[in-house]
Amino acid sequence: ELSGTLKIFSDMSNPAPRAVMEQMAEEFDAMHPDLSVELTVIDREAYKTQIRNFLSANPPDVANWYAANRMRPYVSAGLFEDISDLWAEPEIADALASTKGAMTLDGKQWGVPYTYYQWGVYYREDIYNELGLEEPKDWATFKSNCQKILDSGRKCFTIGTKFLWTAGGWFDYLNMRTNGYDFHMALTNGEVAWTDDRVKQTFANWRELIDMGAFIDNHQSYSWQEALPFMVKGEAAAYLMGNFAVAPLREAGLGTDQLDFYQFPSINPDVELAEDAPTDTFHIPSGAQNKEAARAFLRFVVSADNQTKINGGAALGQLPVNSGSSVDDDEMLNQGFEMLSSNSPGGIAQFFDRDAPAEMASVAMEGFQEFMVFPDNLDDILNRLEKARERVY
Amino acid sequence: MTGVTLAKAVKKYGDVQVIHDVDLSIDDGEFCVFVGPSGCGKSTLLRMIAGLEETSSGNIHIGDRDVTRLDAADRGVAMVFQSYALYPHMTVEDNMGFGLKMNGHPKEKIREKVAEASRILKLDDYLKRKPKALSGGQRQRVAIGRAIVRGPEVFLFDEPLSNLDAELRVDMRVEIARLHKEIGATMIYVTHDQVEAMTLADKIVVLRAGRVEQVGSPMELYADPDNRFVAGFIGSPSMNFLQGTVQGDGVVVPALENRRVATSVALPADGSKVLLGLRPQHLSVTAADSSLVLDLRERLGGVSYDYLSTPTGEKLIVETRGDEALPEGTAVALGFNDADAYVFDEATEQRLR
Amino acid sequence: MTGVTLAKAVKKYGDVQVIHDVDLSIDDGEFCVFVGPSGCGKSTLLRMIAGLEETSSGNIHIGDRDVTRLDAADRGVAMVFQSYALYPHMTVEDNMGFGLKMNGHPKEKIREKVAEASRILKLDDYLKRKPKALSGGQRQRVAIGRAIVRGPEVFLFDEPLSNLDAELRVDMRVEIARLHKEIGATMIYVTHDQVEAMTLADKIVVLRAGRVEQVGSPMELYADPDNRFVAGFIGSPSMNFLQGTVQGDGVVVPALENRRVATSVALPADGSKVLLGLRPQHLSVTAADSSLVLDLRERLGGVSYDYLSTPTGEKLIVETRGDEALPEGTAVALGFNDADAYVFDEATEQRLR
Amino acid sequence: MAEMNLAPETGSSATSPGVSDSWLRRNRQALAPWLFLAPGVIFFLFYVIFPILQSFNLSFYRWDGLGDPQFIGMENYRELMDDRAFEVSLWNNLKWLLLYLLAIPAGLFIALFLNQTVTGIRLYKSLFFFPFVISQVVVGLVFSWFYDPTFGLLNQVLAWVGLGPINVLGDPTLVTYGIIIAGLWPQTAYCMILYLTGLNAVDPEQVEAARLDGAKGAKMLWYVIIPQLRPATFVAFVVTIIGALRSFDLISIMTNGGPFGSSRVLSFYMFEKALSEYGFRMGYGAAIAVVLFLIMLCFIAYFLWSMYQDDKGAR
Amino acid sequence: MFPKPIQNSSRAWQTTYQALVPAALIMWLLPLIAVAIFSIKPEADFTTGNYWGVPSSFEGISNYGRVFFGSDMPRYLLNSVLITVPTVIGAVALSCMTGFALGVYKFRGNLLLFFMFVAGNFVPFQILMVPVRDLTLDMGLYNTKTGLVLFHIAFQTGFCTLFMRNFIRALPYELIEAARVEGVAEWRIFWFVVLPLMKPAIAALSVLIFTFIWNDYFWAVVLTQGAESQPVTAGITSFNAQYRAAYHLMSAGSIVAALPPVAMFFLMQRHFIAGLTLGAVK
Ligand SMILES: Nc1ncnc2c1ncn2[C@@H]1O[C@H](COP(=O)(O)OP(=O)(O)OP(=O)(O)O)[C@@H](O)[C@H]1O
Ligand SMILES: Nc1ncnc2c1ncn2[C@@H]1O[C@H](COP(=O)(O)OP(=O)(O)OP(=O)(O)O)[C@@H](O)[C@H]1O
Ligand SMILES: [Mg+2]
Ligand SMILES: [Mg+2]
Repeated sequence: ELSGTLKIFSDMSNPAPRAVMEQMAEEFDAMHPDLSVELTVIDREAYKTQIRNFLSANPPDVANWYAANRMRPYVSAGLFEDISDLWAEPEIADALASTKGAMTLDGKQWGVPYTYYQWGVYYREDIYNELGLEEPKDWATFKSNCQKILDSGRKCFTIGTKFLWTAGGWFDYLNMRTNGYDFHMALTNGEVAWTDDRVKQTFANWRELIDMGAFIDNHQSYSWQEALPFMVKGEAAAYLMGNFAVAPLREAGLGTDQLDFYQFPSINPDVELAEDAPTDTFHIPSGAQNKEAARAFLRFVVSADNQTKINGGAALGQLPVNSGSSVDDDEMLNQGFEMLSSNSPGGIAQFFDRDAPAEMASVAMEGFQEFMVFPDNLDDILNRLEKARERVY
Repeated sequence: MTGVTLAKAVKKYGDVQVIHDVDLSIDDGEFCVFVGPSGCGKSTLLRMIAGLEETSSGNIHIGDRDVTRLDAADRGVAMVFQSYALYPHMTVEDNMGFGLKMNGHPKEKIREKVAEASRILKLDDYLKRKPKALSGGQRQRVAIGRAIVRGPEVFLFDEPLSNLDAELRVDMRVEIARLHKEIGATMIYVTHDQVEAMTLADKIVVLRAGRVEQVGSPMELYADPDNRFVAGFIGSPSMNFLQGTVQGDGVVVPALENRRVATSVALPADGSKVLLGLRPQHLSVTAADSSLVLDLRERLGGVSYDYLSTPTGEKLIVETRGDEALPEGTAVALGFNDADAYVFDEATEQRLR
Repeated sequence: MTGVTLAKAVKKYGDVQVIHDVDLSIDDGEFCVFVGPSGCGKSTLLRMIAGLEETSSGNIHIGDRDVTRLDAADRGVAMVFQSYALYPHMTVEDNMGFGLKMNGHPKEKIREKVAEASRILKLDDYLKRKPKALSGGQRQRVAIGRAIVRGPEVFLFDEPLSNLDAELRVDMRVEIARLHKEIGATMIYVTHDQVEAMTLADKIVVLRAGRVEQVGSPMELYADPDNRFVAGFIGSPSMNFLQGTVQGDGVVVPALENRRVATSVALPADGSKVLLGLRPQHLSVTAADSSLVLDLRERLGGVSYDYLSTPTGEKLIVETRGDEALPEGTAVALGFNDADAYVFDEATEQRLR
Repeated sequence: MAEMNLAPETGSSATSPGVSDSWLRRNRQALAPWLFLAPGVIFFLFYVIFPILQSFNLSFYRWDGLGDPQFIGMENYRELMDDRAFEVSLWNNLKWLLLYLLAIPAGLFIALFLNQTVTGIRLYKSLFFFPFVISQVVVGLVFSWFYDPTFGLLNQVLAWVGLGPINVLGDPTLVTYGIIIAGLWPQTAYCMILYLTGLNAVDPEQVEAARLDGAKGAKMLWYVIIPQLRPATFVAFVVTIIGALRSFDLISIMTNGGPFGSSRVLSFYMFEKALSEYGFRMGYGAAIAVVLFLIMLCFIAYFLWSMYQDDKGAR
Repeated sequence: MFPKPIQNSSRAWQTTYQALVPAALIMWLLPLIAVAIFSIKPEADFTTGNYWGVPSSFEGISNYGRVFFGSDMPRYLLNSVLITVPTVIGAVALSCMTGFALGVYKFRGNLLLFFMFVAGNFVPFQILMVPVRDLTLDMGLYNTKTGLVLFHIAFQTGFCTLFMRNFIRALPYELIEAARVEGVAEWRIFWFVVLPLMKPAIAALSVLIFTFIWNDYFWAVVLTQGAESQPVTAGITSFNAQYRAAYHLMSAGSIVAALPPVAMFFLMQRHFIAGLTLGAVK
């Protein structure tokens, strides 16, 4: 039986995830009477810088992080525990098979996922109805819809790029739709020059939207949350965002008949659709004190029941990673699940800043932001990115 | 016509009145000294004339002009401060020329005036220095130079020498006397130094608690004080005062073994209390069988001061010359000329004459 | 045996030597005063004795002990500073007892000693006050009290009265004289005040530029100065100096219309240049047809100073008494007794006797 | 009594001629300062001086903060030379340096305005000082709301006069100025207090002398008052320069360096490079810090030099 | 006095001045006043766009209530106190000693050491960031209040020493000499003579350091993480993350965070202002 304390550091600091995390900790604590669970929730942005410190200085037993390339610095520095043993256990191996790739580096597994979520366009159903618009399936409709929205005195898309990554989402989609998943991966892996014509094509498409005035003004001043009210107030009709945006939108008063979702439409019909579906994860730091309890906690987290519960609409409102659990009966989640499992033949990407190395991501996303404000600077921006690429990889 | 006249001048700070109805007229070219104990209002009065303090009521005229409500800059006065108040960031030259520059005089003119003042004050070698690099006496000269340059009708000095050491003070005193002779302007001078007052003044104004006690030439005040305060204030060492009682046309002094001092002044009724004033310079001591005792003899070379105590507990100072070696503690007799004694009413402290 | 002896004491600040080989011995119980112009090293010498400045070379003994390398704390001296240096956060009582307390004396003993000192200095009413609530004179007394309490062998005073006003200064001077008589300890006292030096000292040490010029009792120095510097420094107003030429057993003085002053001193060869020293007190003036001119008469009441100018451009001061009213600018004759004249070698400035 | 406290000392040195004891006694004056200094100096060396040297050293390495540092010589500096972001930061620092100095005249102006003795003026003075007391974090928040393009007070006011809207913090040409203005707010308050105390120390007799000399208003200010305020100006200058070079909190709170890095300054950029989400290039960050340090060194040297000049005059 | 005392000018200008001062003050503090008003507004005012109007209802109690009972704010405040107070005590204690040594004794290297403190104090502290963080990590003090306190003490000692040394220099040196002549040991001179006289400086410095440390954000971010040890400045940013766009709560939080130094400032105003110039100017 487990004993001692289990220290968990979590970045689930938004209200809903925080509640989920707290509840999980409590539950796990209750399941193991001799074990006391200590949970520290750290602001999500701050967590990203602080993880380095605590992993080496005072490692907890369990810590949140992200999948794919984002794990690499810690894996190569030996700060994450190899938990291939867990992945060898049948319950996990089978139930989590679909995410194993994202958790694997150097042939070993370094953590378990606990949730993932689709990205896509969340839109104001009532506005679409009012203007008589359909969910677009192709680029032309996408743009003509937008034009109509603009004509009605609204903006097509809200976005807040103060913290840069939201622009990365747009780039991911535009690039994957223009050049396909494989090209996108090659680009984030530094195998393609940023000055490549194909990249330029992506930006050309993006620019069409910018020139139309599709995005809200002053987006560079807002965080993603601060951009929400534009959609709530109906000043903007849609938001390309992860599913986590649904909760605050609903909280802000948008009802089911006001909020809907569609997959980002195809641009280049020759490439297969691919999606972003970032996976959030739990890891055991290699310096953890109570690794046994930590492993038990990870098992608990990914268990089918728990997955059902924490990803439910009342909780995270996202997709469970365990194939044995059921997706909450939620309009968005169902659509997302459906989209990811059947309509994403191209592949599933993590997200720009998880697929690309940190330094490249930061330079690139800054460039995206600049492009969205000053599209004319494109050549200059791309040259800069290319230079960074040459240095980073 | 640039004398200064004050008529019923009053100064109040809030409810506190520090200058009471001062009437005073200072003639053109006169050197007038204000003396009085600390806090009596000397500086205040001077600053009222300068325009640095508002006059609460009454009038101040300089020459024919009523300047009571005029700005300091427009009164045509110059002032030398105790702390010199030189501008530390300007050279001596700039310090002296500053007033002219502010009034828009041409550069050439300023240079000329400064050169002249610096010649008078022998400052030529220091014109390019900053005040910090000057000695006390030189700074004082610059302060005076600054006043001269503006060619004012009236000079005001507020204890200009009190920051200097004894030797320099003597030199500067002589310098100021010379200056007054040379430029002949009206000067008003505040000091609490006896010697300065006596040697410089044409006219001394003795102030006490914001009131004028007596006005007159130094020797007038010395020889003919109006009241005990002035008598005690002017002269050094101060006048000795002994209590006495009127008896006929004389005063009986218990401290001096009831010696009867004959006097020609108009005495009050027999038995009235009076004070007898005796200047130390008018007294002499001789060893004698007496109830007066020589406590201490301070010998300063040319002059000695004898401290005597009387049987009534009153103290006396006697100034003696020469080197007689009376040991301390001897009984002594006091000699003086009855005519040299001053008599004051004990109650009003007014001089009886 | 607690006199103070300095042997070849030297003080250097870096390369600058400010005290040159001072040999000095001060007897037990003696009151010794250091005088000299500003910057001559009086304070430095005193602080070397106190142990506040290191002695660069030479020795200092207090009684039999060589204290040259001892810490100030261990020398058994007490010092009274010009600024009093009272601890502002302690009461008068604590100020006086602080030294004893820090050296671990029992409370009872401290209280006793403080009570005695406060009795001597009449401070009983102020024991519970802080220094801020005292007048200047009282503060000075506390500073002295603090020195007394520790019962030191030697008292050092550095211009203790210079921050007081004239009147208080006189009182405190008398007080210090009384104190010295009462406790009889060795005292060394720095001042630049003539009067203090003359009245307090058993022995005066005249310093000049870090060297001892003359040591002696006040009247010795006044009457029998060794050189021109001491003669000019002691006595007020200072001695007048006139140039003269030796002629037989007399000195011919051009400034005085070639008057020949007979003298009994050993004069150098005929024609040598000498200086004739005349104290203002020994001179008198009378109106007469002469080439000396009375420039200015400063009348201070009892005494007047006459400023004369001679045909050679030398200046003279004459102290006169009485009220004769010679107008300024008159030609005057100078009267004095040949025997009162001092003679100095012009080159070495040494006195000729 | 003096004999009493002397006796044991001479006694002890006579009975036990312990060399160390008498050495200690003889040198206690010389030792005392070092004993008093020791704790402070050790702390300071340990936490400030050594780290500065370490930073210099680190700037020659490549290090991600996790593995082993790798020596690369001047590589970091070479990279700095053609790092656009570094260039932008440097220029922004220059803007900060220049414009931040406006706090000095502004502070002087307010100080002159408030240097009166009317009832309640003390309260006014301290309320004017208020912005300096509150955290820059709060100042940053307050000003970002003030500038907010949709509801900020600035745009409301501009709208009244028929201008705007402008998005100060979103416009790369305006953003730095916007933040500097936010920074000027507390800094002006600081300079104001310095000048108020300075004005207090102005010699009233000199002012009176100048009045007699006919100097009034602006002339008086220029020729007599400002020269006398030199010490206050000096301190204001030093603290303002240092404040300008250290500016971090405001940028971090208001724009996080954006939009697209146009409001970065060196101190922020080095934080970003060394410790932020996408950073962890410790060596590169250290190199930026070294550059910043060298710039600041000019001012430190100036400050020390003037202190040295002052000190030579004193005891 | 410059400018000319207002009492000596015309009545009209006096009245104007008396009206001008409060008006100017309101302009000057406008941003703060806005925040204060924000903090008592109901949330509805922000959704309806009533940002700058009169609050539609007074919600001060519930807003502040949520700050104090519905967030980590009290925890952060406590942390700030636990960080600030020991730092103030430590830095002042150390600098009293260093200031005494540098101000009183003449010895070789005196000025050099002093300049070391001064220069160190003016260094861009970012240059210390990486090494100090590593140092703190190595000592196992990362993310502890102790780690933050130790660093703050060390860094502030530079400033405090500058201040204290100058203050001690301005004390009459005769006091120390007088005590020496009286046979008082050096450390007793420090304790019984100098320290009591430094009270005003200590008071002034305490307030200054209190505000500096309380308002520190940079080091809080570098050396700590999470509610268990971060001070309120860092707390308020995470508070803002938690209540993003809930302006009424953010305002209330900001006000709460700003209050202690403001209170400290008002309590010790006189010392504070004296202190600002004393140490630096002379
Ligand atoms: N601003 C003021 N407010 C109130 N009272 C004042 C003010 N200035 C001076 N006084 C009072 O006015 C009186 C006269 O002061 P003043 O400075 O003129 O004296 P003084 O004769 O020059 O003295 P001293 O010889 O010490 O310079 C004093 O009692 C002083 O307390
Ligand atoms: N710390 C020092 N460094 C260099 N020179 C010094 C120092 N202290 C004093 N002096 C010099 O030593 C000389 C003697 O100074 P001291 O203070 O003893 O003079 P003093 O006779 O006491 O003068 P005063 O009458 O002005 O007090 C002066 O020329 C002074 O400049
Ligand atoms: Mg006066
Ligand atoms: Mg001296």
